[in-house]
Amino acid sequence: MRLRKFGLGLVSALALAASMGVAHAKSDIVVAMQLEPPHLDPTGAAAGAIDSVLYSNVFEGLTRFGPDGSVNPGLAESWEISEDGKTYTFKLHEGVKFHDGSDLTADDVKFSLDRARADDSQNAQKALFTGIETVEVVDPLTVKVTLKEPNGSFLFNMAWGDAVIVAPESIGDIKSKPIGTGAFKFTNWVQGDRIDLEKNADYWGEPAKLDKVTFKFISDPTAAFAAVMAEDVNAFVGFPAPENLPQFEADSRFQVLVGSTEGETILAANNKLPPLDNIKVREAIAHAVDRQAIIDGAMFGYGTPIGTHFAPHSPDYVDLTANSQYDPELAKKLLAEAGYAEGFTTTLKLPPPSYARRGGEIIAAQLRAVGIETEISNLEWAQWLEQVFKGKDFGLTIVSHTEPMDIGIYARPDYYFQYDNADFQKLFADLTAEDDPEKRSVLLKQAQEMISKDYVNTYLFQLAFPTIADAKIKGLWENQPTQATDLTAVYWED
Amino acid sequence: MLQYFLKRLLSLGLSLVAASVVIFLALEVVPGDPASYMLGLNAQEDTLAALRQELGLGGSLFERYATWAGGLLVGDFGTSYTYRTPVAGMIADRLWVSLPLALYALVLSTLIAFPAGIWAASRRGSHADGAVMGVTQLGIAIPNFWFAMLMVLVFAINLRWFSAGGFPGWDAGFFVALKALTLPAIALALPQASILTRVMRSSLLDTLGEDFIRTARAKGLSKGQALWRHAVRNALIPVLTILGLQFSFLLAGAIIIENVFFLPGLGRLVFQSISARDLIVVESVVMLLVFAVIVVNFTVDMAYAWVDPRLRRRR
Amino acid sequence: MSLLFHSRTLLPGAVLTLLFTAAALISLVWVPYDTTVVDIANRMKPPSWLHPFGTDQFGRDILSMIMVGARTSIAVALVAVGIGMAVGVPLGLAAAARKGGLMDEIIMRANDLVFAFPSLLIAVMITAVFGASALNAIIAIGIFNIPVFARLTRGAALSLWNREYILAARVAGKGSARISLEHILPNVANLLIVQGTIQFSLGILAEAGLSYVGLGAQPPTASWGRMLADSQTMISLAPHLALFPGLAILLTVLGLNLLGDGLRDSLDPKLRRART
Amino acid sequence: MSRSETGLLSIQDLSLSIHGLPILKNVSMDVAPGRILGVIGESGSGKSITAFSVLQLLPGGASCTGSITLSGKDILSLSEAELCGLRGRDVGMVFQEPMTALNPLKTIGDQVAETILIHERVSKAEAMVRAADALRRAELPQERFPLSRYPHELSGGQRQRVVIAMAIALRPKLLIADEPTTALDVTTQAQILDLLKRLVAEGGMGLVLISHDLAVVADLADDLVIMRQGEVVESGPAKALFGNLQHPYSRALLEASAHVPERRQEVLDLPLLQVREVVRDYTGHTHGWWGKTTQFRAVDGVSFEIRKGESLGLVGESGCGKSTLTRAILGLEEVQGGEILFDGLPVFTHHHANQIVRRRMQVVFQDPYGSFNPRWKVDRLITEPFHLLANPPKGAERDRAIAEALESVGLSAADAQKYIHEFSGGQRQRIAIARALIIKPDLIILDEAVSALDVSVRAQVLDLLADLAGRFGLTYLFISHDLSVVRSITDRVLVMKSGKIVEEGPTNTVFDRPSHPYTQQLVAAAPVLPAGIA
Repeated sequence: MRLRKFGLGLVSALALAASMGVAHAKSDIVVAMQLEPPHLDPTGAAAGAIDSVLYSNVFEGLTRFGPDGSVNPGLAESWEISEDGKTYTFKLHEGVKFHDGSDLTADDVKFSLDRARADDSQNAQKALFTGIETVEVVDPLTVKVTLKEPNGSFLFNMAWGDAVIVAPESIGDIKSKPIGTGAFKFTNWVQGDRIDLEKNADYWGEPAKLDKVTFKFISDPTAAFAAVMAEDVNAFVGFPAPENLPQFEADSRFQVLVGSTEGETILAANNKLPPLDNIKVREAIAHAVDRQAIIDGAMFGYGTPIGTHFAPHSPDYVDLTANSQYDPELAKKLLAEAGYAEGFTTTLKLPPPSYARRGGEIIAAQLRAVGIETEISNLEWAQWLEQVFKGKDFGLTIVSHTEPMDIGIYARPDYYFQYDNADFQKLFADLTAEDDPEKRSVLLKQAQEMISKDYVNTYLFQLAFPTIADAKIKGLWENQPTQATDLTAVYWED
Repeated sequence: MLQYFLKRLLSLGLSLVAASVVIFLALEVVPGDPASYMLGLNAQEDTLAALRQELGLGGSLFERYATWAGGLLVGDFGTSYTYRTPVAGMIADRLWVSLPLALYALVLSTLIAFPAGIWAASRRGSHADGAVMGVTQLGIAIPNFWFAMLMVLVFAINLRWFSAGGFPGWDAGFFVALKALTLPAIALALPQASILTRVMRSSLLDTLGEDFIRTARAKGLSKGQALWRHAVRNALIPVLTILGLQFSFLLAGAIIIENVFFLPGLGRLVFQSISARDLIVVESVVMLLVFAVIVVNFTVDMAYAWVDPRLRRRR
Repeated sequence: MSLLFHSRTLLPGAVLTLLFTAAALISLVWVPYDTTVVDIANRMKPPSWLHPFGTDQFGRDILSMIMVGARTSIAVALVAVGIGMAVGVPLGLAAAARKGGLMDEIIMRANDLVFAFPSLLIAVMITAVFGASALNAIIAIGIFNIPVFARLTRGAALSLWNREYILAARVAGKGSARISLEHILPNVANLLIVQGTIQFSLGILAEAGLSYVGLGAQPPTASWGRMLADSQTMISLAPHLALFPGLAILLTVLGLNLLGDGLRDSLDPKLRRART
Repeated sequence: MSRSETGLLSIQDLSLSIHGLPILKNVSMDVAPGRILGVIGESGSGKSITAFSVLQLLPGGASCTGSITLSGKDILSLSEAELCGLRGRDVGMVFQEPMTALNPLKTIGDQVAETILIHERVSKAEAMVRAADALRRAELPQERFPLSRYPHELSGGQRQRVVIAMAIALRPKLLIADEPTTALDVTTQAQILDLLKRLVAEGGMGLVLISHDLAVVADLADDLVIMRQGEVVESGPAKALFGNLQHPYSRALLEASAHVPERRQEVLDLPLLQVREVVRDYTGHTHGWWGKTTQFRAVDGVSFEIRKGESLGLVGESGCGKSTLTRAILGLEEVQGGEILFDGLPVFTHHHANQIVRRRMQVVFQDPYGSFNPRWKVDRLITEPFHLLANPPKGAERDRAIAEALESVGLSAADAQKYIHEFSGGQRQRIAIARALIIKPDLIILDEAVSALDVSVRAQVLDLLADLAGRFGLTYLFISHDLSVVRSITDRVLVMKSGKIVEEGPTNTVFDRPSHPYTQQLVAAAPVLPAGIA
């Protein structure tokens, strides 16, 4: 890249072409993303940005997600499940070493799981572990996990970034110096700018093809566009400005991968705050909002409409968009029935991403059309977490829920949108206990319908995940089954 | 002279103290507890308390100020709430972008303004003068971030002469780094250069109207000689003031421009910190910028004394 | 009217300023298209007869947006200048009336202090504390204006205090407060007007800058600065999105500056002499 | 060089207009080597512009016709470059304002040496040596005034000497002095005039001395030119000319400069104003609030009395403390020691000016331009003192008072509705007097009240004052640096020097037989018209 910059210095297409050739004969890569991790402990915070950098690159779990969202063996090369479905016995790979040189043993697994489910655990997805009764070390390479109840999604849970295996001795400064078992080692972090990884020479599995990886954090969409255009970065995962994608597609220098994500983008309503506690009002809102307009206006066409809180690419998905067809007249009628013929005013709090900021302006206009006034306030993430997620001080908000299979949040009455429905909680309990795929599928469909009919939130679209990369880069994930940028299989083709 | 120097030094000190108090109080009234931001959503009370202690958030208002200000004196800016690393280090890195940028811009604007101003003044009323005045009017009126956007569009995205932003770091080589700072510096310098040109011009015109210029002409100096030997240096005095003020504008302007070109400078740091509610960083950066402004104004006062003998003895 | 001809810049300045003030005022009662209605179907349309400036990323009419935006910019800048004058001028007068006195010292030191904070920095601090809003932008710019007017007033007042007519007024037994009002203020008024227009234009620039970085007016309030920020990623596919708001700012500020220079030339006899 | 013996400078039928506006009409004058030509005229007579046209240092848009010949060279036909070569080498010039005539940022040495370096190829060092010599000839010996001095370190008189040194550094054939002493005190004025005289005598150079003050020129000039509104009204050898002035204007001018208003008014022998041991100190802040404070005693134990109906003169050079004393008497500033009684009442009672007293005193200031608020109409201006009255006149009564005041100073009631800029300098002083009169005070303090006026106007104002004193039984404290004026209008006079009264007595006695050395110096320095004329 440096050379290329010089080439540009003396403006000459030749120098350009030549130096580009030079630039590509290499095994390092600069990957840009929008959000920078607050710290580097995937088991210690909700921030998805941590996983985006570290998942499967630096940290690995017993199981791991594949590019298609399937659950594959990770550090555990195999496992057995008892008949009652309560006991899982994991067999660990041999010769797995942490980056500090120490061996991975069953004790590390026990430590990690116990730490995650401990009372004072700061794990953001504690729910994943609450079902665990005991974790026992059978021998250095065997762990036995016993559950309170059978849990069909336990292996799935163990694939999450929040369930990666960490070394006890590294916990002290894991937030700034993460030590994992992955194909890449953490080397350096320049806060506010970049994180550097390097190839882990003695990796237990298929070694990485790249020697050096740099994650650059560029929050500003303009900057992102400029950076890619100027080839200051080789790839941008989760490119924030969809309006620019057509240009990149038109440019032979780049490849554009538009993948699906687990990100259900919803217009969340505070189900405990009048008048939003009134189902008719929520239904009215659902009908007042024109999904397609938002997808076009905010995402420039990228995104799949959804009618419930579930990923369309999942086999169990039901298309319920019909429940909330765009119908302003109906919306007005419903409002009138609910006793808000004159409409009402509520708040609309928007986090930074453009789907929220732009979507917010469009939704505000659409709601105004049916008589609902919204006071927009743009929040930074920290403020959003403080006010909306933690403080539940909001009327409406737009946010994308990127965790996979996270319909469970509707079973948590204390969750920020405060949907408190005993039936659903029961249904979800059954679902958790069930491990027969067919039955699970049925339950899942019921769950989707229930929240759709209750109009808990207005389900907008499944967030598209645009990745722009140099045309010569191969092996990038297209979809985002979980928040991850798995570079273990990435290489430059020349 | 020494006495004058010491007095200005004293007033400089007082200003700094006052500024630090203002900044501290301003950011003290911020709602919300940094510790809880740092530990995230489900943090334990005892850990919070411990962290607050570690961050010097405990104790009375005065104690907190004392710790903070005391820290500043020894270059300890505290610990970033979000990154958990010493603020001083973070600022130091950014300073290596922001400071060169401001200086670069200052140099550019001076290099443009002085010749242009003198040229226009010496040809007052001519078309040249008119042209300069017209251009500078535009230069003052154009919003520099918009100008920056246009430059990016033309020079980075279309012509691809410059990279659209970002900063490779000085270790990438002096000229590579300088090149990355060029568009931002131009965007920053344009309005300042325009203002400076006009000040230079009008100041020169005032001086040219002075009696001693007539005296010089009566000695037999040509218009040009009178201008260079007697007018220019006298005209510099008001120009210096503006230069001093401009530095603060450049630093402030950098806050925006750095965001247009996503340079990892203080300005960007401030915004990141605001978004992350990392107030101790905001606090420190603001304090640093204010410190810079005050010091620069002090230097300007010293420069007066250098230019103007009347100040050397008087006071 | 005759003073229009003292200077070449006054007329164009006045015209531009009137143009945008008019746009702002008209937008109160009428705009070509409702800017609160989005029309995704024809978004980012280039200029046409229907939409002389084209439409933005939400299909809103940019001309209308600019008219409404003019309202925001002018309101913010105007109030900010108002604050600056309302506080700064009395301070300046008071300081001059007791030159070298403790009052004077305190006021001037306070001014120096505020001057040490570039307006953007003040804005940054205020938003860091209270969050971003047009009001906070006003406050930030306003605070920055105070010392400007205080210093200007003090400087001008000081020179006036040496005039013999002030002495005469004192012989007539008038107190400094009364003198400041009767003799000083009317004679610094011109300067204040001129500086007012200059600060006004600076205010518009500052507001644009603040909204651009998101510290200014929040949606759905239209604001030129934010229009630019929003258009930034689309500049290469729909340049008109960035072109017109930018031009609006440029021309308004230009107009005000020309007006200011013109007024200075016409109102200040000393400078008028210098020009001839 | 053929005509050089006949004349050095010869101006023939010089007419000059600026942007078509005629300024000079057919002006002619000659200067011979070693002789002094005095050019006399009131403001606007075009005397200065004539001087500048010799150097061709004219404002833009000026165009000359006629001829200016300097030792044979026709100035008007010279190129700018040739003119530059001539300025400072053949012709030196001295200006009116010594305070601003020097570049504040360069040492006097450099500025004098520059004249030399511009015209001759000599080393800096040599130039400095010659500069020192020039300064010595201008009576600034290097020992006491090193070349490294900056202008701000010199007094007005000294700066004027530096300007002269620059002008004579190359021993030019012609020296033009434009009001060289107007801005200076009498004593300094005398010294500078002597200096010029000596330089002419020893250098054999010609001198054009321009002044508004007949007396100044009279002692000095060999030949005279009297100008008025851009024309020469009379010219010729000084002695002869003074003998029989032909033109009515020059007669009037002469009459006016020697004018003594006739005053008939009895002086009562009871004190109106008593000043006892008054002390006034200033404490200056050096810088900021922590700056060292410096004590300066402006008025130092001054005592005197003014009797009812008397006209008392107070003479002193700038900075002697007369203005400070005025402020103290007017109750504008409190004194640190002594007391000031007006008709037995203290002017200051516990830190506040005594309104009853203030009502009975008024003041007229020097500057006819600076002493009125430009934004007010005359009626509002002159009624400002009403502020002192418990119940000021309103409506018709007020109008009557205004009319009366205006008419008593020779203006019309109609002038009340005009703005101040519509009046000439003389008229303004009349308005200033009207403002003083309007509340019928007993004492009027005239602070350099006529100093800024042209002689003819001055004479009229003096007459007015004398007349008013008679009509209203006014008492005057007449403060001035101009002895002749003081002499013409006061009964008694005080001479003040650095805060102290050094001499006091009946005006004529003091001026005819000054006892204190300083007074003697002053009287000697004061330029007087040659005896026998006027």
